[in-house]
Amino acid sequence: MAKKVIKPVLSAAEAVKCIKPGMSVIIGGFNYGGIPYTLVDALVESGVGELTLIANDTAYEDVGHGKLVANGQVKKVVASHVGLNKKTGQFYMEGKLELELCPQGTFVERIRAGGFGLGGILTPTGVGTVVEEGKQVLEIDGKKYLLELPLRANVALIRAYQADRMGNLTYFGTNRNFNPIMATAADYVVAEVDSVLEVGELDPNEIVTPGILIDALVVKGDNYYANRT
Amino acid sequence: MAKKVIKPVLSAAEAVKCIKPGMSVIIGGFNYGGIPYTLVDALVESGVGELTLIANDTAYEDVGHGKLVANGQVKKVVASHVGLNKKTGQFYMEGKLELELCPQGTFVERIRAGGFGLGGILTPTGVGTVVEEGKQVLEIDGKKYLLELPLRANVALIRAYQADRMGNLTYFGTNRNFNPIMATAADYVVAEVDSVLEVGELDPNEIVTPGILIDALVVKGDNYYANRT
Amino acid sequence: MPIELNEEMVRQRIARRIAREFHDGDVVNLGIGIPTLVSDYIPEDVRVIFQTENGAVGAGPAPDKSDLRFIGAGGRPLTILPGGCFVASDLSFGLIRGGHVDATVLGALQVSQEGDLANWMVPGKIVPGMGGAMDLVVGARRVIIATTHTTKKGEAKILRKCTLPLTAKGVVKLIATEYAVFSIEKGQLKLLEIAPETTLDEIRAITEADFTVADPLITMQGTEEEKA
Amino acid sequence: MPIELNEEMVRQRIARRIAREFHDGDVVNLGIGIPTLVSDYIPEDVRVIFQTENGAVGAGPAPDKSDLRFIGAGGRPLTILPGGCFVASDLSFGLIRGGHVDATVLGALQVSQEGDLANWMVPGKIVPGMGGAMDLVVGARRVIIATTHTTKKGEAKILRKCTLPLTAKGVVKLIATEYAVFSIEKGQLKLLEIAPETTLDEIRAITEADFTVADPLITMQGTEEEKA
Repeated sequence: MAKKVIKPVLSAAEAVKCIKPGMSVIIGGFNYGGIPYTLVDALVESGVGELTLIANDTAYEDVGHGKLVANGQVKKVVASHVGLNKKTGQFYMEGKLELELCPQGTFVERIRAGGFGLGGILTPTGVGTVVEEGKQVLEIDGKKYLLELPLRANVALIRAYQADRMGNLTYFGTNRNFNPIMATAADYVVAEVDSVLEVGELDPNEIVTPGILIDALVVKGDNYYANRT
Repeated sequence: MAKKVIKPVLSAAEAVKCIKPGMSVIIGGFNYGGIPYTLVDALVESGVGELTLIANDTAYEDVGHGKLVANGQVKKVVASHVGLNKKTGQFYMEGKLELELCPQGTFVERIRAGGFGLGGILTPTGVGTVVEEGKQVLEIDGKKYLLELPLRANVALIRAYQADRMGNLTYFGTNRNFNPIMATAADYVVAEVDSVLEVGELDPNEIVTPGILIDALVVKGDNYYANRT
Repeated sequence: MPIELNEEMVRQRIARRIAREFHDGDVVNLGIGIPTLVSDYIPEDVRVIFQTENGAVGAGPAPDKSDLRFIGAGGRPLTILPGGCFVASDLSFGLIRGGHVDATVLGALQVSQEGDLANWMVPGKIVPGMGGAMDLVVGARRVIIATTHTTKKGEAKILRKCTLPLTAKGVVKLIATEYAVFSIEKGQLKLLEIAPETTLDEIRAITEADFTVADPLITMQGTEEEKA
Repeated sequence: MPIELNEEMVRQRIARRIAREFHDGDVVNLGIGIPTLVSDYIPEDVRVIFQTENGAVGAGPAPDKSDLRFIGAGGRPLTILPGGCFVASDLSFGLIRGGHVDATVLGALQVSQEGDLANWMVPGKIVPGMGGAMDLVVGARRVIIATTHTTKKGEAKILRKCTLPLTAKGVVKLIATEYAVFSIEKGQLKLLEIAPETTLDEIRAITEADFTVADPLITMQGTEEEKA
């Protein structure tokens, strides 16, 4: 199904209705930066559970998607770092949460492979460490590489700066991080933005994410972190 | 060796002196668009030969790097399409030129792998065709992929739009094409640009290629195509 | 054999027929040759976003004044429509390979009844290179072939098996020629429509491939329509 | 055992010593902890470009007024210097993995005499995750370790073999502690410098690894310098 040319501008509560129990959700952000706070809060509010969360980190237990973990809505986390959210480690140790850790450069390449139609990538990162366990090791020109496989999700929640009504996106500061890559790797993609402009108001040379990847737009809300990022 | 913080702004003739006989050179562009015409003309003028040319196509025999082929300076071409330059096909048929053809999406991923430190990528493109010959085929979740290996070069000649003195680059229109990726995949990278601005004049959110990848800048010259692209 | 048609009419007819295949919002990549003409016939109520391999998303018609900083994959000048953008080649092919392009329309040298496509080289002749074709046919959600029904010498192009080097295996979903429209589903070629000036027997005579016939078999759509 | 030093002095000394390692134009990524302090001591005639995994190239000191749209990998606010830019995570790690970062400075739990590094987990404790560390040590041209010479319990951290899970094998090129500086070349650990308040015998007592001693063995550089 083709996506809509003119994207609906939804409330956060409406937008996250596409996320059903048991789905996988990929969420942008790195530490405090570039998290779609308004969308994540709506997802916390919805109480939808049994989610697989794919995100660089699990933030803090009372911040962003860290709340999804703390709230017991997540059954599995795929991330590169979870140390700042005490609940992630606690639930994992208690056997309540499945945890898949990836080196951060591998994490972003796996998502890109998922969005770009690649079957995997070979990286030298993790060779000779526990990351190697259970993975195919290929030797190219005498150097060892791990075969890392694609990651995709049912839904992506990302954070951008400006959008136009066709869903074209720009990014601001270090909020950019994983968001542009994550926009490629889910069946349904919602972008939270500072503002929505008319079609043609963004310079086509400055657009980072083409609108053809986006399903819906949400304007950032009034919560503490949404206002600061 | 670290690159210079403030990049030298050179004449095209000076800039291409880094290219010695037998070297590999990666050159930006797609058909007429985004070729560093001034740099390429200087390389033609220099007469340096035995080059391996890595470029999407070989342009036309009297246009851009197509002239390098026509002029007999190239011993091997790695490209996705060479049909518009009669000399490429002719020299190949006569045994004077080695030719390695890649599907275009594979071509850009191989260069990116070379620039991004990946050992290779798995692509479904080319499975069941002659492109598969001599390559490792891996099956992931029941689907076949070809393992495609990285491409790098000694020198990259790329075309951008604006630069600042630290080598940060923006791109314009369809001139962008392979240029940003090629900037990552050579030991020495020269960018031909419309203009060179002072440090701080480019918006850090709009820079596409970080200056840390660039060695030298050349302002586009006055030839027919350089003026039109 | 069906009556021969004027070459320009053939090209326009095929393009016109294929232009009916799209849905509002479809992202479409057009190859060179007949496929390029498809954009002239998109119905007014259908908004199609044209993507080009070299990095335009939202490409529009050729400008009044050519500017080589805005070209298509074939080198022809284009405009970028409001809401369009430019992407680098890695993202362009990420869009293509990643299933973000709804359809691609390409020419063919040969198509097999199982959807194999040969459209990039003829051994013994100069090798042009596959360009982006192999990625497009593997990645686009729907591969539509725009081709004359036979070669200029009258040889069949829709075959049991391709004899030329393949672009990809089992990828073609729809074939439109000047005389007929075929679908390929689950490795099975089916004749859906035939042109008004031909018959089923004539189609069989110029089609080497085995195919089933849709019931009802209808007249080719849009053959005599005005340019949109 | 060498005399114990004030903890803050230890941190500043290690940072000050490592800050002398860079060349004009070097692109450097600093880990959290002691490595973060290195940026305070870069000599005035050396321009270092600081890169952060989360996408800042050309990061500067913390701003007067914090804005979470400009943060470092540890979450701390930063400024972007003139000529800096922001990149997405795939390019950020392309820069790191692709050899475009001249050096990374990281902390360590353990380092082996062959350059193996363990700095991301302790089995049985909460697992924080490796973040970008595994990519940094594999990709940066030079891996510099900033660490106290021993654990708080006095256990050696510079070992024959690491006992903790590795971050990578054979990657460390330089180790700076409060008491000593070691290089690792071709799998061989060498003591280059020792701090003024210690002796070679004392260094041997707190270093489990085998090492050779540079001739001449010099006094640790920059230990008592003023903050640049």
